[in-house]
Amino acid sequence: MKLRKLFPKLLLVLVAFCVLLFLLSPIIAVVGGSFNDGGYFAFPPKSVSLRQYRAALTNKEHLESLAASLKVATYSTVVASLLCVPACVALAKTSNPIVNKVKTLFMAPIFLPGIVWAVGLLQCMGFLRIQGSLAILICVHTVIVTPYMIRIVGASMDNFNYTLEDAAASLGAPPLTTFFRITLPNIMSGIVVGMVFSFMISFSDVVITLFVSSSSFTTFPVRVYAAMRTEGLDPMVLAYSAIIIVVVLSISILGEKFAHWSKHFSTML
Amino acid sequence: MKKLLCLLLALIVLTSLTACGEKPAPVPSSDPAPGKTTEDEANVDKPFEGETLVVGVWGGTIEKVLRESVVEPMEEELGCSIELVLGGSSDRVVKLYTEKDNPSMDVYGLNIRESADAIINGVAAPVNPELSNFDQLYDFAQVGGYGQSIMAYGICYNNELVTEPITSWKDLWRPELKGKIAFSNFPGSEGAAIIYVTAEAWGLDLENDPDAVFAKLAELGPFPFFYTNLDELFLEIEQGNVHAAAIFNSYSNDYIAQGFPCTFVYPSDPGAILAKDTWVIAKNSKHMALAEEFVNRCIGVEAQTAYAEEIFFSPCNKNVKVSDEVAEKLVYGDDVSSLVTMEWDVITENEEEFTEKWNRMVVMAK
Amino acid sequence: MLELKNISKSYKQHRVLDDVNLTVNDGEMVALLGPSGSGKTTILRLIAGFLENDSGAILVDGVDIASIPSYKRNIGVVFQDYALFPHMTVEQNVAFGLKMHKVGSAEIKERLDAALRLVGLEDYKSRYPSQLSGGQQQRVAIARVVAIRAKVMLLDEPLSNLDAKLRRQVRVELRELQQKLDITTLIVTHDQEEAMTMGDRIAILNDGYIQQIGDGMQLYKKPVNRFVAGFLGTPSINFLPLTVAPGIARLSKIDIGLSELESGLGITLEPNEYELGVRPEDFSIVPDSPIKSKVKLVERLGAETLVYFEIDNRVCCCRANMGNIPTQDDEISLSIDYTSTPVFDSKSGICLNNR
Amino acid sequence: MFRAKYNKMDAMLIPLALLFFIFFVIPFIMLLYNSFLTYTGKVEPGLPITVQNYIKFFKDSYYPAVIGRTFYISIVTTLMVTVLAYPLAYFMAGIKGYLKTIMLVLVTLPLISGVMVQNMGMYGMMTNYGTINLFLMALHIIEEPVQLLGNNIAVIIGLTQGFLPFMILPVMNALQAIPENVLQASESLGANKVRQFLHITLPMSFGGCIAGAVLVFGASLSSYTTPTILGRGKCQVIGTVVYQQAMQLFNWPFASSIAMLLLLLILLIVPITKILSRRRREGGVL
Repeated sequence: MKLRKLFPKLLLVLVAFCVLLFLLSPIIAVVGGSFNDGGYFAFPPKSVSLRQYRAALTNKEHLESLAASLKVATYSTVVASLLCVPACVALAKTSNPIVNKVKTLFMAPIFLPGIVWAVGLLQCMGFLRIQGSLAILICVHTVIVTPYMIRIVGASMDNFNYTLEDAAASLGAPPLTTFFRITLPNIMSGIVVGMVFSFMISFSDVVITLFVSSSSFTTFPVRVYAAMRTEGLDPMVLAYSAIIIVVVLSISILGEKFAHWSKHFSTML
Repeated sequence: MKKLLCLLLALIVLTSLTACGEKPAPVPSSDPAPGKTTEDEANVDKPFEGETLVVGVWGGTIEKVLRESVVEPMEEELGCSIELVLGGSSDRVVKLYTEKDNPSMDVYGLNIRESADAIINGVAAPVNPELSNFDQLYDFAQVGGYGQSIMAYGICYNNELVTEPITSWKDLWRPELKGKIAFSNFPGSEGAAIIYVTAEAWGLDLENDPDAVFAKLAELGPFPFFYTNLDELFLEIEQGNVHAAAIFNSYSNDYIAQGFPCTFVYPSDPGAILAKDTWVIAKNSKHMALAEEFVNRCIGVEAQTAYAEEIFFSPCNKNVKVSDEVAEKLVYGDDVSSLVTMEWDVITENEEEFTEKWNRMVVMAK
Repeated sequence: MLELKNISKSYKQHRVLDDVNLTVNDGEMVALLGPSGSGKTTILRLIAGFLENDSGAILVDGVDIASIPSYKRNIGVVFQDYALFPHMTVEQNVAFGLKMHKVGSAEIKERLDAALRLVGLEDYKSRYPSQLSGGQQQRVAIARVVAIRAKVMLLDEPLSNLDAKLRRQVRVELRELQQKLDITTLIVTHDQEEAMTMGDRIAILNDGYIQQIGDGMQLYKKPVNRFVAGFLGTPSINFLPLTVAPGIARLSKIDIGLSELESGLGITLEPNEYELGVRPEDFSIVPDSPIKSKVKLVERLGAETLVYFEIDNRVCCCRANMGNIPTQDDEISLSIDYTSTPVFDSKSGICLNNR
Repeated sequence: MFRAKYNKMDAMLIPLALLFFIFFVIPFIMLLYNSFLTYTGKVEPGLPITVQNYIKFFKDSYYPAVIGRTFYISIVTTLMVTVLAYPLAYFMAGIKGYLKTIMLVLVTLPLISGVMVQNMGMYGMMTNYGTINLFLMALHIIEEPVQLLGNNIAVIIGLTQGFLPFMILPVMNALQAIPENVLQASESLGANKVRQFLHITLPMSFGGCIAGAVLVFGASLSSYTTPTILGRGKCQVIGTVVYQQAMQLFNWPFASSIAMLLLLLILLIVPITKILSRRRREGGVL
């Protein structure tokens, strides 16, 4: 391979690697910084210790907000899947154009600015004299994750062969049985990936939750955001984020192993 | 098809019910009838048994002292449970205004300006003079909410880099300090204080000619940054990016204690500005009696002394006695009278206009 | 016994089926033949219950099933792409129908094995559809229908996804199986060879209505109209314009004897414009005849040789017997065996000498 | 034709549509309504309907400057994201197997782990005592820490890092959609690698770029946390102004009017990209 021929390939790999490094630099900094022993952020860490992790796991305040985040994410993912899967079935099979207009509405939360929606939400709650409770937060998060769910589940339904449903009917299976025994198992991988994805999007939301969650029910990212504004870059917070990153990474790798996770990404955006 | 539909609806109703039915601990369940428990003769010694009071307060050292001096003893004696919600005062103010008819918190720890505004705007209950410890407070601590601790807004500077000691607010305008000064952002009480000080120090009329004040302030610029957290500020002072910062005495005491090369000074003309952490009770709080009991204990001698001795927060209670060595760190005794009381309403009234001027002239100062 | 009575169906003002009547007797296998888009698959989906017909009745053993939902009709359907459940093994696929009919597990095992033995796939039970060949998948689809003992079986172009060689082999197997099980069957196809070999009777469908029903040879020999004649037979029939005037008959500018023509056709023709349908095998090359032409192309296909020539710049084709095979550009003269040539009214296309 | 009978299924959309209407549509209506009220103190916006808020926005020279800055940041961010994302997407489209899945997982990791982690990491690296300054000082390129945070550049770098995945994935899909034989055909017709790229690959992946650009531009226009954290109060964009008006000054009408203007800007992007890509669509690429 003459060097002249090899050169463009090498250049591409080098540039691609640098961009990837730039993309992952904050994550590397956060994980690196979490092992720092000192009181302030330092990456590469001056002295390595697990002090931050011990402090993190014993801090009641953060643990509580972590629990809150997990609770909201779980509930909203469940409600989202209960609402989105049937919606996807209907969207896949509908023939009238109005329903497709509804689909663009479901996609709106990705495009429309979160801050605008948040201000509107807050005023509605003020107007209706209701305070930011868990139920409202769950509904709001369900709306946040719907676009991702609809996109991923919808895509896995597109490559589902509908004659299977006709075949099942001809063999005597009523519509409900057909759905649960034939359609659902075949689109299950899309649903699982959609749910995992929605869980993480809901878990990491800041802007909307900052506005809507009531004072006594702060989720973890909001707590981190508030802490960053007042107490600065506290390494203990980095420890939490490092744990989250590791968890997210392992879920992604597992997801890749079992459900060809990356196949769904191309449809996600 | 019908079966599929109702199955789905049932599932949704079920999940949302479990979501709000199973109340997680932190979300306060609004107590059905506060009055009922007090008449209950059975446990007269624990009048507030079963009631939950939610208090919004700053975290860190303040929370620690409050728990030891007020929260634990109260839960012991009255049988109620007190839940502390930590965070900055600006986050609490948002909740106070947006949840005014159905507040999720009962007692709010705010700064001098926010508490005064809250009462004027009718979202917080006016001060109740019948509290037993009320009359022990300094007079300025009895107005615009219940004063908890006094703070003096002065200047803290890096004594290694600033050779010639700073004595008055005007010293900030020394040429060698230009571009090396940091203060907190406006709208916010510290930001408001520095605007007021600039007007007073240079004899400018804030009400009729605010532009001159902001122009004067802009002369100090460009400002390295507007600090929101203290760790960072003192790191920047230590490294010499910032030579002097307008800040509260209580905050800088902590960092000076940690060995930062700084000196805090109560500057002259017009002198250090009086500020205070203040308690207000939400107007529509459902635990008014319990809230007033909590505030009464906070402004009592015992709690105020704990604040002074443990975290050097100057007491608002006149009867608090502390050793001279502690007193030296506090705004105590006759120092209190030397503090300048700021009239906030000038700033409160045209807060919006001043915000625009601040953003355009100060933030963008060259 | 499956009967379709006056079935019509239109979709968004486009009339897809127009007054279709068809009867499939018990144990009989009828082939529904027509070009793509003729509406044959719609008929199949109507019978199976995947579509509702606008009017008419679908009777199975005298009972109208139009109002019964598809999963209660017990009509077996074998789809073009087999539609096997990818997440189930062969065994689970075949047992699925039985489970749906709430059959006892012992009986399920027994009928399952019988069906798989019938299609010769007993030892493929635990395989998944993706692990089977096209032919095997096709047989599992049939086993699935056989297992539920459907009264009527519908085959939707079952062979079109197989390669040529496999297609001929499966065609024979399918036919044997149908006769052994004696199920009333309707097979939908666009391949006339398939229809001719498999169907006891063939129904030709075009533009949504049935052109003609009958056994293979009857349709081939006595087409009811121009479309049926043109559709059956490869290479297809040659159409030559025929003008008849009092006493004379001109076949696209070539005079042929009127009396000889009429005696062959068996009917008398009023002076009019007609079209004569001449099958390649009805042309024969003779030393001399009024019909002269030049050979354009000779196609040697091994068993037979086809000769292409032009009459009045219309390309026609005839079969040359082994003896005299002309070469390209030869001048040849042809004779027509009028006894087996249909004649059509040029406007309506209806066959006039349909004996 | 085959699914005609399924429109009974449309009823299954109702629960989700209902939830959306209550929690998504009504807030926007409320916003529109509030943007026409007058500011009567912190508690409740007053009744007299006025267009005052919108006028004020354009009258006062400060706010158009905010819009200008927001647009400047968004445009530069979108350009930088496109320039940086394309090589990585091109590389990822070219590889197969295990390496590709690892790369995909890594590329989506920032997206999933949330915006806070990115901002914190970026903040940590750019502070005066942070990684970048330490690194530069270690190499003696600079003697004392450089002020990186608190200006537009810091925000642009932060947004670029945050929105890279939004561009990488669509471009990668577009590149993968180019059939292999099209490239070989161009090669057989005499195009060398460079011309092949310019005349075939680039135009055909243009659709992906536009899709990504729309996402990135819209998202950076309405960004809030990154400008607040990396801008350290000195970088006022539309998002921070809306927050300041709503959550600090409680001027709901004015905050709502700015929010509506931002919404209008976002909704304008879609038709603009349609016009931009009209030429593309004749080529059936988008």
